[in-house]
Amino acid sequence: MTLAAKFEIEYLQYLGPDGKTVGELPEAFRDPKKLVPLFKQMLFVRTFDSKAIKLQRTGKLGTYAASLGHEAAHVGIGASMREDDVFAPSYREYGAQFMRGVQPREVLLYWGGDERGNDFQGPRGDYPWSVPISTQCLMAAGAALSFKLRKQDRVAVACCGDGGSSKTDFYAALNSAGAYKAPLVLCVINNGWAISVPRHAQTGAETLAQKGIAGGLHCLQVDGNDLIAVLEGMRRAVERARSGEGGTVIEMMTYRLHDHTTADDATRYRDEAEVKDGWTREPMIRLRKYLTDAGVWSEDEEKAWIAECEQKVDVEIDAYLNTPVQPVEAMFDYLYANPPAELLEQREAAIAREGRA
Amino acid sequence: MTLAAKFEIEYLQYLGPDGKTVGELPEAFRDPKKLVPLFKQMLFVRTFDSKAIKLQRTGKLGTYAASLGHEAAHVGIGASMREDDVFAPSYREYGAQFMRGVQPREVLLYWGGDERGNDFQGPRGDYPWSVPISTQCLMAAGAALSFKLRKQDRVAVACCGDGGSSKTDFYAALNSAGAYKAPLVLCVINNGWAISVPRHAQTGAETLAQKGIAGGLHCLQVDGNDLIAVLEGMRRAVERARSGEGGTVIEMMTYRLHDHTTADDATRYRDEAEVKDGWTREPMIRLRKYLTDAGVWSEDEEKAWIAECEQKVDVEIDAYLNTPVQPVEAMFDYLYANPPAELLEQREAAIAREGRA
Amino acid sequence: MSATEAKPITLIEALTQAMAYEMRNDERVVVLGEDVGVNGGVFRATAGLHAQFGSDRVIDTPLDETTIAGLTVGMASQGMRPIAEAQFDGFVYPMVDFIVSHAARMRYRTRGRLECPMVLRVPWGGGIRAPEHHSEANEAIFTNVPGLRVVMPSSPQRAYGMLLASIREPDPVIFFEPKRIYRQYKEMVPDDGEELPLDVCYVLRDGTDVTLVTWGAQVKEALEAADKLAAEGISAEVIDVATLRPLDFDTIAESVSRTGRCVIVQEAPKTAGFGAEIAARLAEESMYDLVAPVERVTGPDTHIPLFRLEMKFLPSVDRVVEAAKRAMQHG
Amino acid sequence: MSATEAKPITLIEALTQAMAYEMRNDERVVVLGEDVGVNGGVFRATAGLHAQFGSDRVIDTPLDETTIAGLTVGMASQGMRPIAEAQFDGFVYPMVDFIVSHAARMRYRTRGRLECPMVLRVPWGGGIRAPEHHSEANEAIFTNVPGLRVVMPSSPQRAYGMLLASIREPDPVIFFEPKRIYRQYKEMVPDDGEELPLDVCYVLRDGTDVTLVTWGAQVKEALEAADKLAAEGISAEVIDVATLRPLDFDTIAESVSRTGRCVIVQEAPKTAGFGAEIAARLAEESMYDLVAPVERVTGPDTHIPLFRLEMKFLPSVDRVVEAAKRAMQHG
Ligand SMILES: Cc1ncc(C[n+]2csc(CCOP(=O)(O)OP(=O)(O)O)c2C)c(N)n1
Ligand SMILES: Cc1ncc(C[n+]2csc(CCOP(=O)(O)OP(=O)(O)O)c2C)c(N)n1
Ligand SMILES: [Mg+2]
Ligand SMILES: [Mg+2]
Repeated sequence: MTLAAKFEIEYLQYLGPDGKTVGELPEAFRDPKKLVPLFKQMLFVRTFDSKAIKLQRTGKLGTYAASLGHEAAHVGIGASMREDDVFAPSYREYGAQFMRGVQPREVLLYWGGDERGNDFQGPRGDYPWSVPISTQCLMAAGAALSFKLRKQDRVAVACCGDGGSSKTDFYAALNSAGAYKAPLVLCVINNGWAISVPRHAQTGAETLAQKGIAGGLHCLQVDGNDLIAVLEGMRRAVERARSGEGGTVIEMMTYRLHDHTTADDATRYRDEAEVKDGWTREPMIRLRKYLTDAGVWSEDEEKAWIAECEQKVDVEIDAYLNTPVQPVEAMFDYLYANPPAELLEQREAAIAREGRA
Repeated sequence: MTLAAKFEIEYLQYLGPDGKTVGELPEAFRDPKKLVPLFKQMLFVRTFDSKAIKLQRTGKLGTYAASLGHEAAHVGIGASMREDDVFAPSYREYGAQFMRGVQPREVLLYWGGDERGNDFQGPRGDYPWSVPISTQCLMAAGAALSFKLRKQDRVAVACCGDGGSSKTDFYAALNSAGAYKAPLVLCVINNGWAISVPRHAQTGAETLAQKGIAGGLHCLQVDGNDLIAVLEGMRRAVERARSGEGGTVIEMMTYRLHDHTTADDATRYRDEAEVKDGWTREPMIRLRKYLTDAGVWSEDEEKAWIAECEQKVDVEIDAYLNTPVQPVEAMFDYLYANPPAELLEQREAAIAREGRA
Repeated sequence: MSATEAKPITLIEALTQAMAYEMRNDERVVVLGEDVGVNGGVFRATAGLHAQFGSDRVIDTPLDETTIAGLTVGMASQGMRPIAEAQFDGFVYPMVDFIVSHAARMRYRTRGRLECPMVLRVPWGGGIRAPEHHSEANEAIFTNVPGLRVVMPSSPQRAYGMLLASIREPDPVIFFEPKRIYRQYKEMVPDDGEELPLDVCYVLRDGTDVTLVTWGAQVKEALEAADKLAAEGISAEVIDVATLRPLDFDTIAESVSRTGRCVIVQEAPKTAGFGAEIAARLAEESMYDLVAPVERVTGPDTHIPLFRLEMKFLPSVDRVVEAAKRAMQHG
Repeated sequence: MSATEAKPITLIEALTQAMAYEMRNDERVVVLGEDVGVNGGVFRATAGLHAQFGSDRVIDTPLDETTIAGLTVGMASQGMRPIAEAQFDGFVYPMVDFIVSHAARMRYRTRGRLECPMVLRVPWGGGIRAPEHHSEANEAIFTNVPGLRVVMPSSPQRAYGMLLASIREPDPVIFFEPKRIYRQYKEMVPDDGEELPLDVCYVLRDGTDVTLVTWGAQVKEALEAADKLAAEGISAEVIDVATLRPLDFDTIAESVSRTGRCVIVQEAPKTAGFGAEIAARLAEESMYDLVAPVERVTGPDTHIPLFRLEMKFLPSVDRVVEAAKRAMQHG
C-alpha cells in the first residue's frame, strides 16, 4: 500500500480529575505557584457568572451565556496571549477577556442590550463578541494575514465551540490560514453541546482537532478542564504561530455545565446523569486539589478571595446598573465616520421626537 | 505521547505514464478488454473537445471549458455509477456525463447560451452544470441525505476541482455527509490550477484527499491519469457509500492541458515546460500503450473509431447549430410552476414587443 | 390524524399545527434546521414534531446555515419537500447564495427538469429583547429575486393557511415569521388542512380617508393607529400585505383609489426597503388617485440597536398616526 | 510615481490607474481576490499591479468568496485598507453575511472602536455574452443595508475618482462596475489622485421635458434615448445616479421639479429593485411636481437568460423612448 499522507494528533493531559498529575509536567508549568493567579482568575469568572445569571433571573439583564465549566480553557487561553495579540471570542470567553482588560461591566452592558459593551476599554484591537457563529474565526484569519503581511510579531487567537467547528467560516479560516501560513490559533472549545445538538451530531470526525488537517494546520487535542494542558497546548500553538510555522487547531475537551444561555432549558434535551458526570471532571476541583496538595493554596485563602471577587463583581454590577441608557441618537452615531446628510436628518428628527415624548 | 487520533491516506496507481502496470491490478479491472469501451469513450470526449474549441474560435460558441487531460478521471467516474445514482458535475465532466446520457448537443447548447443545454434528456435527476464553484457538492450531499432518509439504494457523486476544494460549500458537503453518513462520493479533480492560481496557493494541506478527514470521511488519492486507478478508487468509494459506510473524498491527480476556458490565456501565468511535462503524463498515451500491448487495441481500430467520433460529433454540432433560438417568452417560462399574474403580463408584453420588432 | 382541537392558539402554535398536518399527509415533507429536533426549536415552532415523526422527518443539522440551505436545495430537487428553519433572521445571510443561485432558478435553468419545492422559515424582526443579530427585518434581501415567493403572515389563521400553501407550493417560499407576535394573541384555527392563497393582500379594516399598508409585526401598530385615528374622526383602511412577492397591488390600488392617501409602515430601514416598491407602484399606477404624497413610516436608515433602544427604532403607533394626519392635510 | 499619461483610457484602465495610484501613496492598501495576482484579474482590472507591488500587496486568495469577504473584514478592522474583488456579480452572494453582519456594522457595534475601511469591487451586469451566473444586476441585495455605501460609476473619469474616494472612505463601499462598458469608450483621465464625491448624482445632459434617471451600463441607453427623443422634439435630462447609497435625491428632485416627468431605467428585475426607491422618493417628495406617472423601464421579473436571449432582457433604447413618450402624453 502506497501512502499519500499520514497524520497523528497528540492529546495532552497533565492533571487528572482527581487533581493528581498524569505523566511529566511540561517545563514551563512545573511551578505550582505560577498557577495560583490563574486559579484565582478562574474563581473570579465563576463568581461573575453566578451573579450574572442571578441578574438575568431578576430581570436586570437580557439573555446571558454563562461560562460555567469552561474556566480552565478560557483562562488558559487568556494567559497565553500577549497584549498586542488579537483575540476573537465567540460569546462566552470572559475568562480570557478579563485577563486582556475587558471589564465585567462591559460584559453586562452587552448582554444588557447596550452596544457600549463591545467598546472594550482594554484590548482595543480585539474583536467584539460574535454571535454569528465562527465568523470571528475567519476575521481572525484576516487579522493574522495582516500581521504576516506587515511583518508584525503578533498572533491572532479565535475561539469557537464544537458546534462552531461545523460552520463554513471555521473551515474558511483554517483553509486560508493554512494557505498563507498565517499566525492563527483556532481554539475549539468542545463542551459537548451546541444548544441541544450533541457533539456527535455535528460531524462524523472522531476529533474536532483533526479538522485542521484539512488546511495543513497543526492539530492538537487537550483536556480543556486541565489548566496545565490548556496552557501547554496554547504555548505550543502560539509559539508555532509566532515563529512563522503557521496555524494550529487546538480542541479543548470540556463540558457545558449550565444551560446554553439563560434563554435555554437543557433539561429538555440532556440527561441529568451526564451533567452530574460533567461535574466530576470540571476544572476547578482538580486544580484546587493540586494547588492545595502543593501547599500553595488553602481553604482560607479561597474564602477570602471569593469574598473579594464578590465585592469586585458587585462594583461592576453597580456600574452597569447605573449606566444610563444611551440617548436615542446613539442608534445613528458610529454608523458612518462621515454620516450622510439624510441620516443626520433622521437623527435630528429622532431627537426632536424624544424631546416631545 | 498520547494520541487522540491517527490517519493514513492511500494512493492508488496501477498504470504508469509508460503504459506499464505498477504492482498488481485490482481484481475487477484485470481484463484489458473491459477497458476498451472506456478508452473509446475517452477518445470520443477528446474529439468532442477539440471540435468544441474550434467552434468557439470561429464565433459559433460562447466561452467553453475543455476537458483535455481529464478524460480518465471523467470517464472513470461515469463508468462507476449506476443510472439511478445522481451526478453533480462542475462544468467540464463531459466524459462522465456522456456515459450517463447527456448529449453532446446539450453541452454545446449550454455553452452556446441556451438554457435547454441543462435540460438533460438522459439523466433526468442529475444536477445541471454548476458554475458557482462547489455548490454542486453540497446539493449532492442533500441528494445523498434524501436517499438515505428514503432508504433508496442510490449514491450521489459530485465533482469539483482543486480550487473548488477550498470552497466553503465543499467543506459543508463533507461535514454534513460525515455527520449523516450519507452515501456521497466527492471527487476532487486536481488538475493543478484554478484558472491562474496554482494548487499550492489554495491550501497548506499536502493532499486534497485529506480534507475528508475533517468530516470523518474516507480519504483516497489516485492517479487521475490512470483509468484503472480511477475505476478502483471509485469502486471502493461507491461501494462504501452503497453499503451504508458513509462518504469518501477521492482526489484524482491530473493536469489541465488546455487554458482554463477559451476565455483564458494560460501563457500569462504558467510555464510552457510544465505543460510539456503534463503531456508526458496524460491519460490516453499510457492506456493506448497498455491496451495495444495487451493486444486488444490497434492503430487501425483507433483511426476508424476516431473517424466515427468525428462524424458523431459533427451530427451533434449540426443539431446544435440548427437549434433555433428560444422565443422571447422562454425567459418567463419555467420560472414558476404557477406564474404570478404580473409575470404573465410582462411575458405578454415581451411577446407583443417582439411581434412589433 | 389528530382531531381538530377546539381551542384558540397562537401564531407559532398555528405554524406547528400546519407542519404537523402536512407531515401527516405528505411523507415527502421533512423539517430541518438547528435544534428543531428533540428541542423543538428555540422558539418551539417544531415542538412535538420529533416525537411524532422521528429523526428521519425532523432533522437536526450541523451548525451551519450554508449547510442547511444547500442540503435543503439538494433534497428539494430530488423530490422531497423540505421545510428549513433559520434560527433567527440574522442568520439567513449565509443562505443567500443557495436561495438566489439555486433555489430560485432550479426550475428556470433546467427548463423544468428539476424543481425546488422548499420553504425557508425565518423568525423575523425586532422587539423581543433578543441579543445582537437576532432582530433583523431583512426581507429586502429577497424581494428583488425572481423565482421566489416571499410571505409574512401576521395572524394565527393566516400563519396556518399560508404555511400549508407554502409547503405545497412547487417553488421556493421564504416564509418570514414576525416573532414579536408569535404569542401575542390567540385565534381559533381549525386544523382542517385548508390553505390560504399566496398572492393576496388582506384588508383587515375598512376605511375611507387613508390607507395604512403594512406587513408582519407592524399590523398591530397599524390597527392601533386606525383606532386612534377613528377617535379623531379619521377613517383608516388597514391592509396586511401578507405576501410580498408576488404583490397583490390591485387590492392596495383599489383602496387608495377610494382613500386617496397611503401610509406605508415598514419595520426595516427606510431606504430601498420593500415599502419602496409599494410606493413606486403607486407613483406609476395610482398617481391620479393620490390626493396626498405617499408616506413611509419605517425604521431609520441604521441597524436596529440592541434592546435597550430597539423600541425607538421600530415604527410606533404615534408615528403612524402622525403620518396619516400629515396626509389628511392634503386633498 | 508614474507620470500622468496623456492618452485616453477605458473605464477598466481607469480602475487600474486608481488602484495603482492609491497603492503607491498608501501602503495600507492591498488588493485581494481570485486571480488578481500574476494573472491581473479575469477582466485585467489588476493588470500590472502584482509586478509593481508584489505578493504582499496583491494577493491571490483561495477559491472561496466567504474567505475573501472574511479576510477582507479581518484585515480592514486591523488597520489595512483592502480592496477585494468579486470575480463576477453572481459570486457576491456568499459574501453577503460578512458584508451585512460585520463590515456594515463594525464601527456601529463597537462604538467606533474598530472600523472597516474596505472596498468590494464587483463586475456587474449583463450584455457581455458570459456564461451562467456571470451577468447579475443584484445591487438591491445591498441597498437596504445601513452602514454601506453603494456606488456604480459609468465613465472612465468617474470610475477613477470614485474608486479613489472609495478606497479612502473609512467605511465599507460596494463598488459595482458595469462590465458591459469596461471598454466601451475612452476618456482622458489624468492620474492626479483627485477623488470624486460619493454622494452626488451627475446630470449628464440637460433637458426640460422629461428626466431619465439611471445608473451603470444603462447610462448609455439613456443618453441614446435622449438623442432619439431630441430628434422628435422632446428634451430629456439624463441623470447618472452614480452613488446609490447615500442617494443624492435633491439632484433628481430638482430636475423633476422642472421636467415634471421621470423615467427610471434599471437593468435589474423590476420588483423591489433600486429604482423603486427613487420612485418612492418621488411619490413622497415630488408629487406636486409630477405631471405624469413615474415610469420604470427595467429588466422583467425573471432571471437574466443565457446570452442567446440576454439582450431581450436588458432595457433597450426603444423602451426608454417609449416610456418617455408615454410620460409626454400627460401634463
Ligand atoms: C450563524 C448562527 N447560527 C445560529 C446561531 C444560534 N446559536 C447561538 S449559539 C448556538 C450553538 C453554539 O454551539 P457551540 O458552537 O458548541 O458553542 P457553545 O454555545 O457550546 O459554547 C447556536 C446554534 C448563531 N448564533 N449564529
Ligand atoms: C463561486 C465562484 N467563484 C468564482 C468563479 C470563477 N471561476 C470559474 S472556474 C474557477 C477556477 C476553478 O478551478 P478548479 O476548482 O480547480 O476547477 P478547474 O477549472 O481547474 O476544473 C473560477 C475561479 C466561479 N465560477 N464561482
Ligand atoms: Mg458547544
Ligand atoms: Mg483545477
